[in-house]
Amino acid sequence: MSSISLNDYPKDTWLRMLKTMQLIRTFEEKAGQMYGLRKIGGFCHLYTGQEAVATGMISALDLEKDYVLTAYRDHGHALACGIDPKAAMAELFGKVTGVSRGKGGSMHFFDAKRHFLGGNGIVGAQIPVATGVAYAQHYQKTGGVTLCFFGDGAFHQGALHESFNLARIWNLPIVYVVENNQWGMGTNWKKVSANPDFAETAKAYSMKGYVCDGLDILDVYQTAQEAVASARNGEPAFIEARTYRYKGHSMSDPQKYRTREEVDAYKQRDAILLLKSRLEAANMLSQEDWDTIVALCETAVDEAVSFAEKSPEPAPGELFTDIFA
Amino acid sequence: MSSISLNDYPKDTWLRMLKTMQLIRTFEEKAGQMYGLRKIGGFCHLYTGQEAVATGMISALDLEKDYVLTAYRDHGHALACGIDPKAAMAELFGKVTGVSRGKGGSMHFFDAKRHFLGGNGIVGAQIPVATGVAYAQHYQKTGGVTLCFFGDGAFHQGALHESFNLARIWNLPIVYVVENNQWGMGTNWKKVSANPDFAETAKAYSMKGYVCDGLDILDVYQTAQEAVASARNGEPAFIEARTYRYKGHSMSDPQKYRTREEVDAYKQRDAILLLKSRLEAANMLSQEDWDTIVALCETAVDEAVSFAEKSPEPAPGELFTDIFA
Amino acid sequence: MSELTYREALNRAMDEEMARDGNVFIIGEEVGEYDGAYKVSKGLLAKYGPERVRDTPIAELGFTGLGVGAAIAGLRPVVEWMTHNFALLALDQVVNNAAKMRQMSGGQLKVPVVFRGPNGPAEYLAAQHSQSFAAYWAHVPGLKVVAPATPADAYGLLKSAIRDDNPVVVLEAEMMYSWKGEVPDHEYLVPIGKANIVREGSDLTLITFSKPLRVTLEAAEALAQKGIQAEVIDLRSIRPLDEETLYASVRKTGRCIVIDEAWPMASVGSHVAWLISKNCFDTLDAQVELVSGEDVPMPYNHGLELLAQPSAPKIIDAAKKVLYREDL
Amino acid sequence: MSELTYREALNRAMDEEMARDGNVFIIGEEVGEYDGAYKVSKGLLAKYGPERVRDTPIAELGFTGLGVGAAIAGLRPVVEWMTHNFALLALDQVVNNAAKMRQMSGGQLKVPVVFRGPNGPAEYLAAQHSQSFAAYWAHVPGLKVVAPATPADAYGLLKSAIRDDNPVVVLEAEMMYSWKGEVPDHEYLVPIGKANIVREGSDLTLITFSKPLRVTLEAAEALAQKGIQAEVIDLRSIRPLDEETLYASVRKTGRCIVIDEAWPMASVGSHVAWLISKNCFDTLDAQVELVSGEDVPMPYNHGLELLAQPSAPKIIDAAKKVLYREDL
Ligand SMILES: Cc1ncc(C[n+]2csc(CCOP(=O)(O)OP(=O)(O)O)c2C)c(N)n1
Ligand SMILES: Cc1ncc(C[n+]2csc(CCOP(=O)(O)OP(=O)(O)O)c2C)c(N)n1
Ligand SMILES: [Mg+2]
Ligand SMILES: [Mg+2]
Repeated sequence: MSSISLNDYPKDTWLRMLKTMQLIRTFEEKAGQMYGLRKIGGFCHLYTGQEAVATGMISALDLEKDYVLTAYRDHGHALACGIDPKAAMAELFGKVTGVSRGKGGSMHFFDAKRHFLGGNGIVGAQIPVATGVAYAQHYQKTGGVTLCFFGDGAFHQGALHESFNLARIWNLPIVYVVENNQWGMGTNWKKVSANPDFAETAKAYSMKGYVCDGLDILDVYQTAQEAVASARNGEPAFIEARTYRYKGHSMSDPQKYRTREEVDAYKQRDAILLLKSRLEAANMLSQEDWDTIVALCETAVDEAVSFAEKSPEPAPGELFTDIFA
Repeated sequence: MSSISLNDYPKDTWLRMLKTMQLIRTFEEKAGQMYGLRKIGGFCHLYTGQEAVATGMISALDLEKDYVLTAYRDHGHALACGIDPKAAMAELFGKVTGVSRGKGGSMHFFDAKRHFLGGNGIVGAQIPVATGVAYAQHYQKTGGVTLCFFGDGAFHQGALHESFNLARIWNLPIVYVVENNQWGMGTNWKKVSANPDFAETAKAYSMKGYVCDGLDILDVYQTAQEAVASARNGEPAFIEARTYRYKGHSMSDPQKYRTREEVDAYKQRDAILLLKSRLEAANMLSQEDWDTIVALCETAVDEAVSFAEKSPEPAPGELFTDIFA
Repeated sequence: MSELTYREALNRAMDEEMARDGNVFIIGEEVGEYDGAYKVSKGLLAKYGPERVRDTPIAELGFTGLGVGAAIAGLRPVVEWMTHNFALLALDQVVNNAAKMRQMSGGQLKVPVVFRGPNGPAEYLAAQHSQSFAAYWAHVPGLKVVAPATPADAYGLLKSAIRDDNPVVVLEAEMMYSWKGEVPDHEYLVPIGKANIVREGSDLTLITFSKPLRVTLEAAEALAQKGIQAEVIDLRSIRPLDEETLYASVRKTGRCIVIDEAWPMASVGSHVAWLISKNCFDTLDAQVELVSGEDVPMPYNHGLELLAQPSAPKIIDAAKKVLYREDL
Repeated sequence: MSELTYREALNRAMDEEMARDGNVFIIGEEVGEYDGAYKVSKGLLAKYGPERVRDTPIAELGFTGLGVGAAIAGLRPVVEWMTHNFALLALDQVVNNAAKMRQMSGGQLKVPVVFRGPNGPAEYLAAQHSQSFAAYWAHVPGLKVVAPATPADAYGLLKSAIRDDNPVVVLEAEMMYSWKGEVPDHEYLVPIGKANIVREGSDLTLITFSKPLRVTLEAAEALAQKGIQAEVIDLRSIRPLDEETLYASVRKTGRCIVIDEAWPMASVGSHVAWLISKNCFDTLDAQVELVSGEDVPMPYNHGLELLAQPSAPKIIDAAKKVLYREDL
């Protein structure tokens, strides 16, 4: 549980986060619908349920100099970095107006200007890359920090071991975040983890290990601030954020590995509802405020869909572009 | 330090180990000479200084059902498994009478009958393979254990992380041994280890972690017995054996990274001398006994050289054999 | 004869081999409780239990190497890679251990391990998930490599692979898993190393393997409409390669196109095209053409994605060139 | 002009580029305190300090991926692989990230990273340490691949590679490090994508790259003794490939042999041999031969090891075939 309270920050801080979470939720639900309508194809990994993690963590960054990298379940992180929902939806539609010009798709959102460096489809592969981004920050003394997200399933990849060690021996400004949504496809994390306490494993690399409740954005935000401060001081850090994914792994997952009850129980502790009701209890959010947020997000996402719909397909010649600088 | 004493085991146990260590030492020194004479080429990683580790560990095995795998610095382990010095030397000479028929060379000794499964030249690559051998033992309920050796440099390979986790979640009968000779080529282990306490890292995988003095064969032997018993009971174990290599990494290493004083200091604590003087103090070894051992080892190694010398080169057609079963 | 999907044919092969030999086991991500990411191992966990259908963490290098170790110690592992794209992480264990341990040990060890999973582009998957790595395996002595293109071959080749005492890489394809075909009801093996003449013809030889067999047959149909009889050969086995069957065909037709969905450079396709060029030099009436995947990372956009792959029109274009007939 | 070793030429290139651009740094195993496993980075730690000459743990996947990340964030890493054999562990980062991040990001990112180290067989090193992986890199769109065969090219190509805004793989060779050659004293670049006609000739074209250039030139000399004038072309750049230079030569000579020390299947050698076969079909007087490494894991025994590699006699044997002259 977080030790900070709403009052420790200006109201706006929380409202911004609430709005970001709601935008992600709305975007993802629409993406799911659009997939059903075959406007989107292939793998499409939705972030619903986990919104507080990307939102809370990325809120602790200064994206002028900090960077974010994640895996293929990347829509939430991209939106939390401020990527335009239009460009995001257009990417899902494979349009040339997409954030990756229709080349990357769901798994490969990129926005270099907003310091969002992807979107990686090989489980664990962003971990060394993010470590390298932090290396550059360290080398160029930019004062920046890199935030590297990955899943509980990625934890067992060799890339993690190699990167954690490198980050620590060179004291790179990086925060590794395992979003433990408890499932890697159909595999429960406990079944495949010799030690289900990931933070303890991080400590074996002499790295600061934090645990936070990924459904409680206050806890996420507070932990992120501590970890980011540590990294900025040249001491890499690790966070386990315990969270949950509502949808199947990708769009075609029958989810036989878990019960509806388990999913429903988590929906009772929904991160958005949690922050909303806290803000209401603290008189920081009126019904009207909330309705406005919901409406704004819906409008933004609807506009994103019509933008995506209307955008042109890439020309055939695009097959051969964007390969070399 | 070991808590066992010489008297806990029959004298023969120690004399056998002393002889094995001395055989390895004699073999390696001869191999070094033969390399100087260009009878041997390529990489040749000598084991002098580390004899107590392979000898003490492998002495704790039952090679009827247990298996041994290691890296390219493999002469010592092979001899400790009982490989004929003739076949070993012939392999170094690239002769068809070699233990790997002249195909493997120094880095790839194999003796399937004696349950020595190599000899791997890719740093860390034997770790998953050994884990698989243990998987087979577990699967077939043979009661056997696999002993997997690797160096301090190998510790940071992703293969280790993946394997340790697999071994623990399935409780495979394996003992991982890091022979920390303190150098991976010219790199001191502390410089590249986020946490120089390897056994602590192993504990992060919920795996039993032991440390032993790799120059004190009593300690090695005792620790190995505990770890092997644990593994035989289905709980994988890890041992760090702190040791030292006397020679350069391979044959062409100027060793600028360490001082002659450091090397000499370790030679004062030589594992063979240590056991020898203890046995003498306990009246378990007379000067005559020792002279006999030395002479036997010298004869064995001299015979190995003349066997290797006289053995034929492989026929040209051998280029195309031994590839498929 | 029953009509089975490619997926069912693979499943039947594994099921029968597991029943026959207690040392055969399956290991990989989601092969058990999930019934396989692409459901190829469906039902086998229920039948054989978790020791023989082993779910792994996401650790390709680790569990692939584990398969190699289990093989040298007497088991017959079937390692499933969720896709060949992820197998790059495990390549070292295949190239440096599986393919070499027998040779490095001077013939002492046997490495009876099968590595299998979908290879090549599927749909809307972008650059990291849409690659054919046939060439990476084909390049390596000490491996065998097979690429069944029909349910019947999927069954017969996978059984042969599991019984082989050497490491065998099996190239499947996500898009093919639901393809249907006749599979004999009795048990049989398809030998590794024999190509299959899928369609006879006298004017032109089309050589391919794996998924592109379908577009190749489409092209052959279209050419037949124009009076061109194409012989279509499915390699089935890439390593070893059944060279004689290829040469015999090209010596008959004098013209040849190779179709390979991988990138062109240093590919199986260009290799076969050179072998034909060299060994049929005296009988070739035209250069050997290659219809490959385009030399680009695969884009997500579906239109571009289709453009990047071999297609019947591209094969027909190549046919125009080797037949010197603009009119086709 | 100075006479430099290949090693010194590489060292000079890195030294100059590091002096010129503070964002260039070297990273790899033993590159610093040890002065490089093969002494290629000798003296650079002393000159540039440990931040710019970075010793790593043995963690190929990790530090290679780190190089990719540093490149997209604005640095220009030179990643040294102690040998290409070990780079298999890092292949995923090269194929799936370095080669694709620009394309997957729709052109947003630049990946100016160099991966370099010795490739191919050395001596007495057995199967795991004696492999040429040119084909693995050549196969992949999004990469550039160069293979300098002389000190002068080593200098000029490495400098071009470091300045290139794209990922470039450099194939060196342990055996070549001590080879000497003239290197101009002034600064220059050798452009990536241009082959080099090393020796002019009218009767036969010999195409090669990297270390086998030496045996190829030996063969050319021997052939010249018999009155056969071989043109020898050093590819220098494998991707992109300077196809036109090759075709122009073969159109002149009508005969061609490709020499590549890698295994034959799906190799750069067989690919080039097919390109020539196809694009010079009308002018070829004989099949295009390939002299490759033998299709076997490399044995330790030195005699067998030499037999496994291309040699002047093997090239002359191939020349007999393409010239239809048994008497050579
Ligand atoms: C190297 C690799 N292996 C396997 C896959 C297939 N795969 C995609 S996502 C996934 C599960 C990852 O789980 P986790 O890391 O927990 O992330 P989550 O999906 O829960 O966000 C798997 C196995 C892959 N993309 N890359
Ligand atoms: C994957 C890989 N990377 C690099 C090398 C080159 N190399 C051979 S031995 C060695 C040092 C290994 O040190 P350590 O594991 O401590 O073993 P030791 O030599 O001390 O026995 C290195 C870097 C290799 N063989 N394989
Ligand atoms: Mg997960
Ligand atoms: Mg060491």
